[in-house]
Amino acid sequence: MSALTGRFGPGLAGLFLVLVGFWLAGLVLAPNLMMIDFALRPNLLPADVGGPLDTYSLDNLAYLAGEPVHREIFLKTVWASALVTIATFVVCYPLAFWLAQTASPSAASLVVLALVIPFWINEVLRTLAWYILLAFRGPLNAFLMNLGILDEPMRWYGDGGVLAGMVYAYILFMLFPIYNSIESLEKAQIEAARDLGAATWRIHLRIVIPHAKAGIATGCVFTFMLAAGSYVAPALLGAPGSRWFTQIIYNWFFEGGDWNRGAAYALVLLVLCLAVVLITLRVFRVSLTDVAK
Amino acid sequence: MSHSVALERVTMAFGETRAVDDVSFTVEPGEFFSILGPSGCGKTTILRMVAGFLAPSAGRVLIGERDMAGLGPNQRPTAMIFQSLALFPLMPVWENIAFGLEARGVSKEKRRRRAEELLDLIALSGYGERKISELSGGQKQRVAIARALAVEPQVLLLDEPLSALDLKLRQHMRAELRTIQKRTGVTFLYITHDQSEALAMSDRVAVMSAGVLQQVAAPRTLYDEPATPFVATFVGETNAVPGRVVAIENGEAALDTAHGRFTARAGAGLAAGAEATLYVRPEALTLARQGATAGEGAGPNVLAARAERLDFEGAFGLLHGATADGARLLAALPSTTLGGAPAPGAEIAFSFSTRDAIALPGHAQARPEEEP
Amino acid sequence: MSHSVALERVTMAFGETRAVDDVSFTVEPGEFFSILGPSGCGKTTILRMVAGFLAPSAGRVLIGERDMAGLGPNQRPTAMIFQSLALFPLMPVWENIAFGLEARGVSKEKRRRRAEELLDLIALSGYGERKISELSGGQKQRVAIARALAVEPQVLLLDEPLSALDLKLRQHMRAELRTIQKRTGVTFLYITHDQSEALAMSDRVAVMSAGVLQQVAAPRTLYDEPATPFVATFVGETNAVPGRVVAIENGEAALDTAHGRFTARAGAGLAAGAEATLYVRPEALTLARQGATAGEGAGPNVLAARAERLDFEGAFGLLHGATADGARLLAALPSTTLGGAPAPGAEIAFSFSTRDAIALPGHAQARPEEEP
Amino acid sequence: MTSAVALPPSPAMPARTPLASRAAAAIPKILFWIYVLAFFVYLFAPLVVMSAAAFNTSRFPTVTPWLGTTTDWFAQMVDDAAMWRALWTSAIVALGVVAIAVPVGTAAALVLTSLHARAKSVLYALMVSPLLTPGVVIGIATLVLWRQIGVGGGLLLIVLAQASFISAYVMLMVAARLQRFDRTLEEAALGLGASKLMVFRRVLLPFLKPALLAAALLATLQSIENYNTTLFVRGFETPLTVYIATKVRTGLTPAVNALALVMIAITIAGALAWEIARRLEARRSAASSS
Amino acid sequence: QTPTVNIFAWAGYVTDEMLAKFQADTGITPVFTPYGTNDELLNQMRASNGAGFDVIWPTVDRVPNYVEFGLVQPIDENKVEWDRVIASAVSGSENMGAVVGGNRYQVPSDWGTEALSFDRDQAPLEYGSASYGDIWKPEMEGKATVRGHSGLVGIGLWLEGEGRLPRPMREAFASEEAMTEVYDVILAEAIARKGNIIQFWSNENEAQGAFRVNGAAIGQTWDSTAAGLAREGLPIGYIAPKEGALAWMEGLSIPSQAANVDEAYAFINWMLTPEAGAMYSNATSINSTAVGADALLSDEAKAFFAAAYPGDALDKLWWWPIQESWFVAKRNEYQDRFLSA
Ligand SMILES: Nc1ncnc2c1ncn2[C@@H]1O[C@H](COP(=O)(O)OP(=O)(O)OP(=O)(O)O)[C@@H](O)[C@H]1O
Ligand SMILES: Nc1ncnc2c1ncn2[C@@H]1O[C@H](COP(=O)(O)OP(=O)(O)OP(=O)(O)O)[C@@H](O)[C@H]1O
Ligand SMILES: NCCCCNCCCN
Ligand SMILES: [Mg+2]
Ligand SMILES: [Mg+2]
Repeated sequence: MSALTGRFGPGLAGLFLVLVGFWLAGLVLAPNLMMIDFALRPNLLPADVGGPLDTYSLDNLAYLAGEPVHREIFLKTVWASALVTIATFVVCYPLAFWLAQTASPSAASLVVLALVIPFWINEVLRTLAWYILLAFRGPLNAFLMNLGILDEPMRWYGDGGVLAGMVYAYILFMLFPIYNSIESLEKAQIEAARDLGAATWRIHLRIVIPHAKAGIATGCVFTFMLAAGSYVAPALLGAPGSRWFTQIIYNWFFEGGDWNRGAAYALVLLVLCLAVVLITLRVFRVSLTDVAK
Repeated sequence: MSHSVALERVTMAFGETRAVDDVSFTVEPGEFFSILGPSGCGKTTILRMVAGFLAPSAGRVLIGERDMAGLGPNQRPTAMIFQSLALFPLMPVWENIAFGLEARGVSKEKRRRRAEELLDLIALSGYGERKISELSGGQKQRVAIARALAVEPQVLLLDEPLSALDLKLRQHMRAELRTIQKRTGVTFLYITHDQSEALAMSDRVAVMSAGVLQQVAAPRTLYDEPATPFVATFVGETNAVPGRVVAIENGEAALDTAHGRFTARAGAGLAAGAEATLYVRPEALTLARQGATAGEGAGPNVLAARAERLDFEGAFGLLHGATADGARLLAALPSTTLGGAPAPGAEIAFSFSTRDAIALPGHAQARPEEEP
Repeated sequence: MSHSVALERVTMAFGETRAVDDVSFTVEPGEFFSILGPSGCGKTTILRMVAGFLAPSAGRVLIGERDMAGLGPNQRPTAMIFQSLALFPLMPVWENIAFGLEARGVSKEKRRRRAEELLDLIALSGYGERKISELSGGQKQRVAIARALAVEPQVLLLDEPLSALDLKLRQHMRAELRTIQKRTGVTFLYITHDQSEALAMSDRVAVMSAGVLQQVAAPRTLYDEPATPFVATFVGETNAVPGRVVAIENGEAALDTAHGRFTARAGAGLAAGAEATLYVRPEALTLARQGATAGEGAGPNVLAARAERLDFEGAFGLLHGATADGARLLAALPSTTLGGAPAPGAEIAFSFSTRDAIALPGHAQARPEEEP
Repeated sequence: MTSAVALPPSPAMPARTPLASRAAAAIPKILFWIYVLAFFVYLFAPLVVMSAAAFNTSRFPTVTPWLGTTTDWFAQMVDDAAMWRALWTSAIVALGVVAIAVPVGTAAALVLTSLHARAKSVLYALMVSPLLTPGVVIGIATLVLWRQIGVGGGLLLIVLAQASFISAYVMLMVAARLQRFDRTLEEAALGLGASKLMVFRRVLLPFLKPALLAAALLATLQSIENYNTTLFVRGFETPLTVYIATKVRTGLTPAVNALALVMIAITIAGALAWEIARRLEARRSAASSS
Repeated sequence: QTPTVNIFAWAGYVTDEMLAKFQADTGITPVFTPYGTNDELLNQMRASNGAGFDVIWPTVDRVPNYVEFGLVQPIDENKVEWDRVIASAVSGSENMGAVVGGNRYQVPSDWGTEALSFDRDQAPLEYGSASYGDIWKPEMEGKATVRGHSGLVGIGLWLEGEGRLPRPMREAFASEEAMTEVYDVILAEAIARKGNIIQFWSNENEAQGAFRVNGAAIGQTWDSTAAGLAREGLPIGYIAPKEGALAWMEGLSIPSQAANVDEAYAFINWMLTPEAGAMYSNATSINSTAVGADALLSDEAKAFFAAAYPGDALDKLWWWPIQESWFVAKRNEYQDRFLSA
């Protein structure tokens, strides 16, 4: 703190602290604490709130634990989000590498330009585009049938559709951190490895990926988190068999009307996300401060 | 195998720029061969063509008599040491050294053993497990050399490997590089823009300017018998006195200049009556008696000047002077003789012997522009 | 005002480290005063205490006789030039120069006028509207000086301002800095770890080692009469021969060493019978006739050795040799005398005069560790 | 030099002719360009289909079957007063978010840089946590908190909920730029007699300006694009994403596609303008420095 | 400042034509926001504490939920033109949820059904034999669409008809134990036959999408769904099953924190005019409760109505019982298991 006042003087330093305090206490901590409080109480009519029925318990969490279908969806959301993350990584890595190391500046800026276009229209519209494309009587089926690849239309909605739509939605969140970290890799490192006789795969495995680890971890953490928390894509592109945990949460709020239970479910999702993030970082030996650089 | 590396009329054009223009030279096996020239003259481009990172626009690169066209860097019997060293920071020292063997599928155990041998060679035994970041600048340098030697190249290519080091360490590493080269017998193709480096280390030096090869010769020859004005001014400090040739005789030329007539060794292409410039090194100037004027005095060549400033630099003092028409002169005087050095403003005269000066055709190019 | 800057028993401790340890010196008005020492010896720490960025743990800093305790950097009659220059990249040149005036509330018109004057001084008139990024290295340097001069400081503090420049430009800027200092008459407190820089520019030099002041003297004195072994080895190249004092007479000492008896000037603190080291500069060694041995020959001091390597460096050649017990020797021989230089392996002998050698108490410290 | 290890030849040290090895070297390149092609088909096919559907007379947005070409959907979009209201709402929200997130994120980055390692990593973790929190959770948590004190969903809550995580983006962007800030500039200014306020105003703030502008732009985009969080805190307000999502649920027509096409067109135009400006600037400064 | 009324209503219920007419008739500017499901409406109102809108359009059997949460205000009976409403709708709504604790909270405006939509070519149905069970026939694998929770009710009625329910379906709405008993049976059947479902719907748009782009051939949908598809020329028919079509009544209510209460009443009264009622019915194929609206119906709407409810279909309507909060919560749990299975 003294460093802060020393650098900016008491007036500015005070202003900064007030702003940060307002943000962290008012907008980050308080809502989450209140949500925890909410998650630990029963769903009551307004008349009963504060009454004898209004007691703290783990019932809402226990309900999730005891409901096999929800448990299953929860687990499925976890691994499916991991799958989305891996797929997004596979799709993005080669392009990120090319952009960062090989592309001429003008080609790179053109590609970056092309990349951002889908991302200036919002996530709902992006997903809607996939919804239209993948429809049973939609253009993708028509195209494949025209080519003779399919005899009758395929059902794309479901796990495949959700995967395609989510990977699409999160490309930039994966691409840019990886791009940034690969860009900081000195070209001579790659040339040195090649000069020493290394094949392309070995250069990536031994030189590029270890160097870009923090960027890759950042991309993966963001993608995982966004995938696990996504509502639009599974809602639009899912099928009866591919529900997402967020849909369950949404249902508690906007269909079942049990906000407390919804909050409890949201809490579980939050804990899950943070746990996955922290474990991933630990496993890959990346510190949180390296993330999101 | 009669030569190690040969360039045959090699040209490299990047769009309009000819970074390397019709260059030919050969490097003998086991030679320490340097390419010297100012920034942007095409040195790195040559090295990258030899290494296989670039394909020449015209001409051939041969290594051990074999045409290298179409072979990638991982298919050539060369190893490169980059200016930045390009050590792999995330691998311990020994894995760095053994990386080329790893790429060739050598077993871990053998790699480990070979790395130890090379660590021995570079006097870093016991450093195998260190991180690269835990090494000093000179140690890194040596690891880079070991890494390159591990793949047993016929030719080691070095792109200004010392330029990132500070002066003391740079001087130390010169000796070290030289020693390793002699010990291993590998051909070194060495790039630098630092003339004292090239002169101190090399068997032979190729001097380049703007993509064009100026001279290939042993260091002493470059210094004493520059073939072109560029070499004369680029290699070492020199004083240039423009004039006109009046006579050439027995390999000695007489020049008429604004400061009188001087004699010097005649360089190649000198013709009587043509414009020429006389070059004389600062250390070849000695202080003639004060107040002497041209023509007077003991030696044949005496140049009158006014003393301006004496910079004491330790081993020697640099005496800055100016001639009557304002041209600057520089004389290097051993510190032990500085006792009676002239005060600023004093009229002085420098003398030099004919054999210490050389005359080359044309008027001297200006040195790379000093600040406005 | 009898002095410009004075340090009185100043100590600066960072936790356990005493970065500056009980240092006192005074700087005269208008003096070009340098602080020289290896990296980490506390130079920057001293400068920052004078500038007001750090408060000493003990002792006083006075500027113009006035104790500076409790005054911030913006309240002291100093201006600092940083190693990185720290020009404001987003302001045009003239706003950079006038920034200190802006801070003092001077009107824009007056600022503009003053900036033009200073641009004149640094020979950059017409450059006022340029961006900083559009300047060359030497131009930036001069803008930094003008910016510091604009606030009319009593003392200009310079922290290795030339170290980021390349060799040629560095040498050019030395002269320029010196000229500006003489023209403005401002006291310069200059920091460098480059001894040739300190020797070439300064009126006086303070040599530091590990936070402790070693010697304050004029350049020539430092070189010829080092007060401590550290100064003898750090300033300039030198050869050290350890031995024991047998006699001191008329300011001359006789030492018995492994290579025979030598005479040298006696440094301060030398006592008969005590361990001492003889220091002699490479340029003070001359090649005695080949095959000569100690005691023999013309001069009183002759040192037998074996030639190892001759590094040709342009103006002079560095002859590396080794004594019988393996200690290395270095002699700098003018290039013009290199004709008959000894071949590697030849038995040779160096001679030196008593007045060119100095004996100091104790056995020489090793030079800042060469690479293991 | 003698070696203890007999070296096998480097992987491809063959006696191949130069021509053959050139051809072999081309294969990875071809594979790479196929990948690039596939990538961009993947990137643009949905957009192309979506845009095309805006011209199909079919009431449901699709391109198969093509029932006829029309521009009616654009007219419908222009006439859609609710959509324009939603756009306006989004704009107000974005403005509010920028007004909070940019100062807050900047202050956070500055506070972070003045802390010691340990406190720094704790605070940093807290600051990035909103980015690691699913959007729905942020929305829910905000709603739950404020309803407790009698404030229902609406503009205020949308702004606060969005600002809670968008501030973190701003913080990251400003911190990244701050890392490249040379602190000696501050010392230089102080040494020349400037006050701390003047140092901030004349040296640090101008340095941060590009990052602040970029952060404001990103904050605007993030705000306009946000759905998951907004959905819970919107109360009776309808920003554009919610409007579109509502349309998707309650009566999707190609008017939405028309809107998407307009947004894509604006994006492309904006991006091109940006790129052209960038190149002109680059050329200008290249010209002036040589 | 011009008077305004903020209307939060089912998507498609208020057309541009109606908005223009209302403004012309009353001088009040209407602002219309659509929603897709009853639950969306309820929870949106909960999230905003009952503020933001002046008129909402809940289904009558859900009105008690709004009252519990304090989201709607009692109707001031003096401000409503009761003679414009079909009397049987007013009295019938009393026991269906419109009146709670002696206060009326809703003015009935329309009624409709949820029954069988079918593709005339792929899955033709006839009145009398058509049953909720047709959706679950093996031939319909991968071709059916239902709404999660009402699909379960449909199965319940089908099983009840076949005597396979432990208690009558209607009792499931009365107590938790009864519900559990009945719904466990229903859910087991539903999950076993889930393979028939190609897509679940929860709102009008999704229901139409199931047929339009997703290849559904049969489904349990609202009347408005089939009507909308047929109006576009798709070969979709709508028919009441032999177990009885699920019938609901809806009406207009005023949120507790409505800002423009007078304008809200003006809108309610306007909706009850014959012209407005007819415009509404023509657009949705849902029946208006405005007196005289039927006389102004389009031929198309009349034809749809006749085809949907042949014979005794109107007598066999199965009216939704009141759905209390506990029921809604529990039903949601069953729906969730069904959707997620
Ligand atoms: N890939 C390239 N495309 C275009 N021009 C290039 C390329 N590489 C080098 N050049 C140009 O070719 C010329 C020679 O460059 P090169 O790198 O070989 O110089 P150098 O002698 O190594 O200089 P330095 O001492 O600065 O490293 C320069 O003018 C450079 O700008
Ligand atoms: N703020 C600080 N905290 C702790 N130690 C410090 C601090 N500043 C300097 N030191 C230590 O004090 C010693 C002197 O540092 P100083 O920067 O004065 O050296 P210097 O002579 O300027 O070196 P250089 O030539 O490398 O700039 C060093 O050991 C350094 O690590
Ligand atoms: N459970 C009752 C549903 C009432 C639905 N109204 C539907 C209108 C659809 N357009
Ligand atoms: Mg180069
Ligand atoms: Mg320093």
